[in-house]
Amino acid sequence: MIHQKNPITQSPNLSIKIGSLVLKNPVLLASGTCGYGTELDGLLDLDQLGGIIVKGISIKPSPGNPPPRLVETPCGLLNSIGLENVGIESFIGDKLPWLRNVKTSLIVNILGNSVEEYAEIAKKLDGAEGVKAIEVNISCPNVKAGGIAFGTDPEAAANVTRAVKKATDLPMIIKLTPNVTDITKVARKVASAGADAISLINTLLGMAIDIKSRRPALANVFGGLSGPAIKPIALRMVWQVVRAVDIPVIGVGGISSPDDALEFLMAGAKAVEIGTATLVRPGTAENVLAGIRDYMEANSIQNVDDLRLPE
Amino acid sequence: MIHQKNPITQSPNLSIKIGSLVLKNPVLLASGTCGYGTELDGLLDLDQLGGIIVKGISIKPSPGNPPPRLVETPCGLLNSIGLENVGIESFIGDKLPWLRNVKTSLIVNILGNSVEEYAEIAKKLDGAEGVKAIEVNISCPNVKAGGIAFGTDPEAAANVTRAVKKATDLPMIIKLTPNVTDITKVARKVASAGADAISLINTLLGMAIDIKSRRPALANVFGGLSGPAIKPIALRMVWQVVRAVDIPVIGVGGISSPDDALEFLMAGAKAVEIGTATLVRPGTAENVLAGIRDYMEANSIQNVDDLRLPE
Amino acid sequence: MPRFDIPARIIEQPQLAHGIFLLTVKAPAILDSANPGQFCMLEVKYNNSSDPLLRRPLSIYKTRANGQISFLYKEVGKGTRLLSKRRPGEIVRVLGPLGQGFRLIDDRPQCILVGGGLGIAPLLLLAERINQSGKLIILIGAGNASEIPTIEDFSGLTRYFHIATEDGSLGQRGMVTDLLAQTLREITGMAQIYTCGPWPMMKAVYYMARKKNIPCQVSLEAAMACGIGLCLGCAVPKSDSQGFLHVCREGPVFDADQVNWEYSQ
Amino acid sequence: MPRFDIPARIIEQPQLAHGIFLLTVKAPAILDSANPGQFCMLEVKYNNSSDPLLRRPLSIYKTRANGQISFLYKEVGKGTRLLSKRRPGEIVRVLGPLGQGFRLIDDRPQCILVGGGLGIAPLLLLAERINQSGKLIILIGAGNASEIPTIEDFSGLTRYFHIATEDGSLGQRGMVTDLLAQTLREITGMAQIYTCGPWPMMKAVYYMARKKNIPCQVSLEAAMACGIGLCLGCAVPKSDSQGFLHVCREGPVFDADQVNWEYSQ
Ligand SMILES: Cc1cc2nc3c(=O)[nH]c(=O)nc-3n(C[C@H](O)[C@H](O)[C@H](O)COP(=O)(O)OP(=O)(O)OC[C@H]3O[C@@H](n4cnc5c(N)ncnc54)[C@H](O)[C@@H]3O)c2cc1C
Ligand SMILES: Cc1cc2nc3c(=O)[nH]c(=O)nc-3n(C[C@H](O)[C@H](O)[C@H](O)COP(=O)(O)OP(=O)(O)OC[C@H]3O[C@@H](n4cnc5c(N)ncnc54)[C@H](O)[C@@H]3O)c2cc1C
Ligand SMILES: Cc1cc2nc3c(=O)[nH]c(=O)nc-3n(C[C@H](O)[C@H](O)[C@H](O)COP(=O)(O)O)c2cc1C
Ligand SMILES: Cc1cc2nc3c(=O)[nH]c(=O)nc-3n(C[C@H](O)[C@H](O)[C@H](O)COP(=O)(O)O)c2cc1C
Ligand code: FES
Ligand code: FES
Repeated sequence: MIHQKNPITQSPNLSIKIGSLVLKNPVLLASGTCGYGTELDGLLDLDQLGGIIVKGISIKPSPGNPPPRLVETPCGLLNSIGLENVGIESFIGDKLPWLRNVKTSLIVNILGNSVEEYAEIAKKLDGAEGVKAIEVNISCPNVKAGGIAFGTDPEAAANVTRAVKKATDLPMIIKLTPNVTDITKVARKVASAGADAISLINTLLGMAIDIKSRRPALANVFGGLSGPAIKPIALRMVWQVVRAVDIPVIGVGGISSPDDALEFLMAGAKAVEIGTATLVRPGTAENVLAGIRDYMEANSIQNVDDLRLPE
Repeated sequence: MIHQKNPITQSPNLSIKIGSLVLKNPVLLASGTCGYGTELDGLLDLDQLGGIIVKGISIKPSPGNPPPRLVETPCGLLNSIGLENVGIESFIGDKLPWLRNVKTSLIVNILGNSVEEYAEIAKKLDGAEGVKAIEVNISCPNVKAGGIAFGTDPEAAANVTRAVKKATDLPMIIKLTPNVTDITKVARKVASAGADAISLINTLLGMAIDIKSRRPALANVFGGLSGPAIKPIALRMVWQVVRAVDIPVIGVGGISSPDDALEFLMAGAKAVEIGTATLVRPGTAENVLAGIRDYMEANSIQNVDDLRLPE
Repeated sequence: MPRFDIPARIIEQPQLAHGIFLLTVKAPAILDSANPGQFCMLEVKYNNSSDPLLRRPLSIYKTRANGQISFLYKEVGKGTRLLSKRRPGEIVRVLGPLGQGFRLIDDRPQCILVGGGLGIAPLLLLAERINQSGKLIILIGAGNASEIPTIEDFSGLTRYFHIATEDGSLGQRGMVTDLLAQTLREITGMAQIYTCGPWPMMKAVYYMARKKNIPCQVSLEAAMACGIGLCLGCAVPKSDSQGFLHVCREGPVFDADQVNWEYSQ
Repeated sequence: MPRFDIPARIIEQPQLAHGIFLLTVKAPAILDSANPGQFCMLEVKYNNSSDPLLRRPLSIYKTRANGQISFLYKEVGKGTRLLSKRRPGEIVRVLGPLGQGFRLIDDRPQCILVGGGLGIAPLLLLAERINQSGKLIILIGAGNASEIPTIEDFSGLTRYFHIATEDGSLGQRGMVTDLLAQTLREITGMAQIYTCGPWPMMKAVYYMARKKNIPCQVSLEAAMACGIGLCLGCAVPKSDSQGFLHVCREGPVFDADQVNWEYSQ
């Protein structure tokens, strides 16, 4: 434990760099759990955060999967939303203008059914004013084609990475799925294919059965598991990937408190994303940020990067 | 929902068959969470249960990993016991005599560092009076060699299966690890290599960091995640494997209540194992068994196999 | 439309009948902007426990001038059981007011409120609001009298008040749809129906209304994670397309025409 | 050695000092077979919540003839916080009595009990038992007086009773090891030390005892999942081999020689 010996006089420096992208602090909102930002108006001060990663966008608008789409599990949430979204055109036309006025870094999460689709969406975003980076979702367990299929095959993951890289100059974060035998294999592949950063984890594939109706509880049968339940798995994978690649790693999975976030930062994550916790308490990200700052002050840690444990 | 229209007169039939092994009911104790049985004396009536699967046994006694070995996580438990056990000789000499007097089916969980070791332990058990079946642990995340290395590689898993099959006439259950991209691949391989049944899941690889001491919370850094947190993942994998192979599947992972067990039986599991829940409440298995019986009576279900949902 | 996520102190929480509780909390900010038919998301977990993880949606049942809001709810599972154990003086986190409530239609002099069981919860504020203007008809149904212990809150509001219970323990023996059939036979002139209750009941009410060309607003339920449009989990199929309504954001109150009533979850 | 897993009713649970609680439950079956130094596993979660998942180990502090058992504990985290919220009349599940307690050594007329902070918890029953026979010396240390609010339970048992607090708010200013050094200088004849407290304190006590060739029993703590030998999680390294002691089954009380004191977790 680091004791408060010489309380620092300057306030701690929370800003971080992800490739060419500078974030004012390491706390981001995770895709699919913060809508397009507007939904949080008045409940969370987006201006305070390091960034917001909006709901996964596809080429065409998509209605998503049939309900029921949600089941609560012990310390977890199963969802099978299935990437319901407004599509790239409407996103740029209807959602982006509002988001431009928010004083945080806007990152757009994208999902395609083919390598070409990923590239096409990325190209459309390349010119879009206000977009600071792209998070490439090759890990959604809730769509039939694309999504997780790319994330579980290192070769396919690298192909998507290269295609998006070619299509845009924006910093590109590749978001990995935990549903693999060896996460470091996929991570290494996408890193050498040109990813600027890696974020992980997306949800774990799970299911529930409603014993009253004697049917799977989700209409889609399978869904993605998120929330505190998965935190130990997310942290392990972040730890592994941090030690396997040289690019920045963003940690996500079950983070609800400052202590949770500190675990990820200590494991070597450059930044963290808050997902399900925002659904449960909209103000979580601000609380996490304040807690990280407090911890750094109390332990005289000047830069957020210094939270990482020595090897 | 099935309504209680014609309450059945006979009491429901809970017995099941796993290959040549007949169990009086589908509720078993999971390996590593029921010691060698004696530890539960007076707290749980083992005679009532379908079976008990004792702690994983290796050729030589093993001291296990250094402490700390346990961390609590949200709705879960991380352990890095590392297969501490008395070794096969002492098991047969010191533990088996007591276990022979218990009126439940004794299943011995085994773990080797090589295919040969698995076969050697199996051979030793083949002649041991009182042993009804072997559960082959190719999924322990807490030992360096062997264990999970066999479980993540379908070919290696098949090799262990074949070797054990050759070494013993006892019914053989292969226990799979969830830390794989496609569980059905491994399942199909071990099924065609001659496994009599498959049990799943073993623990998910996870970790935790103690932010006070600024160190991994487990001395071993990584540990296996068990408990209610993992139930949705276990259930999904059981559902998948039941639909991928023709041999019986035994479900394990986060089962704490009769409702949990019913989910697995409805997914098509022949039987269930109670793990972490026994640590939390020693009497859990009896409670689960009673609850299954009640549900069957209330819903006029005659055979436990009939709980499985229609396709 | 301002919303607040605040720690609210519990004033009281009597058990009104077996498993039915009336929780009153102090939450002036939420009260000030609440409309009939809106709901709140209540945190049910204790302290730092994350199980149960999600908040629970409850309709705003009653408000009082002194900043107090009441929720009328039934203990049906883990979350409501934990909530029911909370005592006066303790704090419960409440996020609200949420969603789109009932829309008052000015040219409809006759408003028929149809409530089934605890589906009456979102209807009280509405009844009080309507009462100030047009003609209020209240029809309430339940399995038996003990399922609707707060019936007096409604019965004083209008003389057009009818109850049906399946066991005949209160009012007429039968279903609330029987009452509605009678009412629809009797009334003349423009009317508007507002309903909340079990899905099959609302479906029946809607089909009866449609036959008579009476517009019908329904308050729907769906599993919710956030209650504020973030997760897109609370989907209900639309009547006219492949798309979905989102109960927490576009609802919980919808024109019944918008809903695909043939979809069964 | 019979053990029981029973729902026990809470009789009272006063907060004795900031964050320190004395929980008394009715559990006659457990009491009847309890020995000094044994502990129980208490369920801290509410209802059907599974977070926190594990029970918490607490030493049996006090027993009364009427079947009541008391636990003296400090609120340090999630589990003890939840436990501290429980009220008289509520039920808490208790599994016990567990483990191997202190062994009374007949030929040791002088017994020195060394407790640090809430490490005094397992020592009271022991002190009461010894008091019936030999000479009882009690040494207690703490940061300040408020950390040991139940000190009167001990002070009346023997006139060889000394306290040290780091801030001098009670007894001598200093550490309990200072008291032990003084005592070891004064006593003559055969002695036996029993100790419980923070690891560094126990380690110091053991090294002092070893120097004087006085046998020392220590009550250890370790993270526990089951408390009954099922999980093998509660390992502490042995002094003489690669192997481990299991605190819940072979302990929590060990001869201090058995323990590898240089291992720091
Ligand atoms: C907008 C809205 C308003 C509501 N108003 C009221 C009210 O005023 N009074 C009242 O008694 N009930 C009301 N409900 C239903 C209430 O939310 C559920 O009964 C409650 O969430 C059940 O939680 P539980 O943990 O006790 O049950 P469990 O069955 O253990 O809950 C498990 C999960 O299913 C969800 N769930 C269970 N039943 C329902 C349901 N009917 N609707 C939505 N989600 C459900 C829970 O939120 C939880 O996530 C309302 C629901 C909605 C959507
Ligand atoms: C045999 C034994 C007897 C004990 N007797 C007492 C007693 O009489 N009075 C008392 O105040 N405390 C006692 N303790 C310590 C007590 O068990 C812990 O303070 C308590 O478990 C902390 O739980 P928590 O949820 O509040 O803390 P958290 O830090 O939130 O707990 C997280 C996890 O760590 C474990 N843990 C945390 N601290 C300890 C610890 N010191 N020892 C073992 N596990 C720990 C918890 O059990 C839990 O699994 C005893 C411990 C043991 C092993
Ligand atoms: C309702 C819901 C919707 C999600 N939608 C997306 C998405 O569109 N794109 C994406 O990359 N991840 C999506 N995720 C995954 C989260 O961003 C996050 O990776 C995951 O939930 C784990 O983090 P958490 O435990 O903090 O929620 C979604 C998660 C949830 C719960
Ligand atoms: C402390 C502990 C020790 C375990 N030891 C073994 C073991 O020796 N062999 C084995 O196959 N599985 C072992 N397991 C895994 C369990 O048998 C079970 O597969 C897993 O914990 C998931 O089930 P649960 O969530 O019900 O505990 C162990 C689990 C725990 C928690
Ligand atoms: S509950 Fe999250 S969008 Fe409606
Ligand atoms: S706590 Fe499980 S063996 Fe000791």
